[in-house]
Amino acid sequence: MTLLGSEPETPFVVELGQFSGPLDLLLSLIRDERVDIYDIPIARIADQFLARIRTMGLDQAADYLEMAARLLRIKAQMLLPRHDTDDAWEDPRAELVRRLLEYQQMREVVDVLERYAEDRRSRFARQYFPPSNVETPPAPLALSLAELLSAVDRVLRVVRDPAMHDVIPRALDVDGAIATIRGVLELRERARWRDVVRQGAERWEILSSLLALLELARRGELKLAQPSPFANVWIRRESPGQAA
Amino acid sequence: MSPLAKLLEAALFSSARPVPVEELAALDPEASPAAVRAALDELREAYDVNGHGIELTELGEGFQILTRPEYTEAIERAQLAVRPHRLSAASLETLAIIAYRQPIGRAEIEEIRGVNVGGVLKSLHERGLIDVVGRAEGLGRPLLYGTTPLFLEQFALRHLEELPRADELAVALRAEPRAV
Amino acid sequence: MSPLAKLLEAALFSSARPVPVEELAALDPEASPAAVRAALDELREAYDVNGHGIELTELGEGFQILTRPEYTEAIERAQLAVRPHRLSAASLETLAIIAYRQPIGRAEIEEIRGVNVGGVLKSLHERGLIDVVGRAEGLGRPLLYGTTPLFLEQFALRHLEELPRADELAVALRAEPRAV
Repeated sequence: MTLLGSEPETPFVVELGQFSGPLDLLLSLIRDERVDIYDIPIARIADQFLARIRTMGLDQAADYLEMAARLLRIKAQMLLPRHDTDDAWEDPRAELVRRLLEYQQMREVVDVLERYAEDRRSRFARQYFPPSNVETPPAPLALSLAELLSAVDRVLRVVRDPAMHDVIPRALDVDGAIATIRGVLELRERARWRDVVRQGAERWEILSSLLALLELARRGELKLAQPSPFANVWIRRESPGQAA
Repeated sequence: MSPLAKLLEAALFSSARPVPVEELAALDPEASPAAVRAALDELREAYDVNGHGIELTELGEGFQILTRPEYTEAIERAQLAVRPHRLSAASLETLAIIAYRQPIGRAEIEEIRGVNVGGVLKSLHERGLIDVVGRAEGLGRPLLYGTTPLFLEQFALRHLEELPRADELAVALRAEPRAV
Repeated sequence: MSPLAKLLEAALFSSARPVPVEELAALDPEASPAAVRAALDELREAYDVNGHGIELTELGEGFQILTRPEYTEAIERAQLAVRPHRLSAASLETLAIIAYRQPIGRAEIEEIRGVNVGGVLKSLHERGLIDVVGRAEGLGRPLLYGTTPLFLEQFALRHLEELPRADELAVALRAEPRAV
């Protein structure tokens, strides 16, 4: 797989930019088809969704594929026979409708934000600040005992008494650990073991994180380094360019 | 203009960011907050009545002097200043969710937007529009995000309450954020 | 003020550097350099006659609007006075550990906090809140830190024993952090 778009892939990028996600594409289909959002003809919309992501090359984007799978699942559920007397029947589309409405509302907020941002963008603040000749005393320090004590509390929450520690056997959660590590590496290029495993982590959490690190290293998402035996392990994000 | 209005004008001129009223009041130990407010009104009026290219605006938890919008294009054409880039749709959507639901974790934002938001969060964080405001309880203790004062400033808002309330929007949203 | 004077005001206000007359003339294709000079005079007079805290100045490289010198000092002092320096959460936590566990070396603090504290130690030292109080035995003889008299002064304490919950906290902090 090439990461840098060769020529045939260029239109894909352009088309993808039209929609900010699968819900956006779905809403645009619902609008185009003029169907009721509370009573979506799911078979028709699912087929169109699939057709659109195929023609637009969106089938490379995992988020769109996930939505396609969801639509097909709902379509299948709608085909299951049901009795009119079945009060417990829950519309398989309910969750999708809820998400679409929520997404629509957020888009409404986006419109408002855009207006505000445009207003601010059209005014300039002062830019020129000549160097100052005035000798100013250093800023006074604001320090209260309350602040110090709450800092102490924060430290203590991390350094718990080992005697309070109960080991409960738990299954490993490698996926959870992978999510955590990815989260940390999104904000920082380099992290340490301590950044991805909370202080006082339980054994299963430590093992989960270790397995997650090895797995992510195998996938080329990060690099692990230990400069010397027993030294801190450094976790470094691999940029996509290097990974390719 | 009154001496206090002149002092406030000079102070607002020397700040790149909006200045809160308390900071303006600190300029003159004898001036009450009410006197500062009156002097700010005087300054606003001086700009409005005498016809100036700049105006006094209240935003981002303080006061700031900004140029009037009608001159923006000419200034940009003469290359004396440039407007900042517009935010992408992905950034705006993510900001909208964070503004309304803060503190909020990444998983919940992705739930609403239906896409991975890792890269967007990173760039909003780098731009100083959002910050990590805490960590959720529970597995992995996910980071929680909130908007910053700079967000208010760049959207010309005085405070978050200036955004339409959830029940004022055309489409109703579920009331309570889901437990993380 | 004339439209051109307003435009010049907005342009000078938003430019990051002093602007020469030729560049100002580029703002309005219809305006001659003479017209620009006349509008600059108009702007200067508006600031001088109406009594403003700012003035139009010709610097070496061009024109700029500057705050009048008599306000500079008040502004700079006020900005510092109302913005007392607050310690960051990281600094406070490090300071707390040192206060309750001194003398303590950097490695030990990092062991407890789980992060690098080099920069924090440096800034606490520059602020005079901590000092080097000795060296540990053993490999590399690492520096040991303790709090200073200024630290006590900040909290109006006579000696360290007056710190609240000293015994409780000293014991808890002395417990070895869990090996990971």
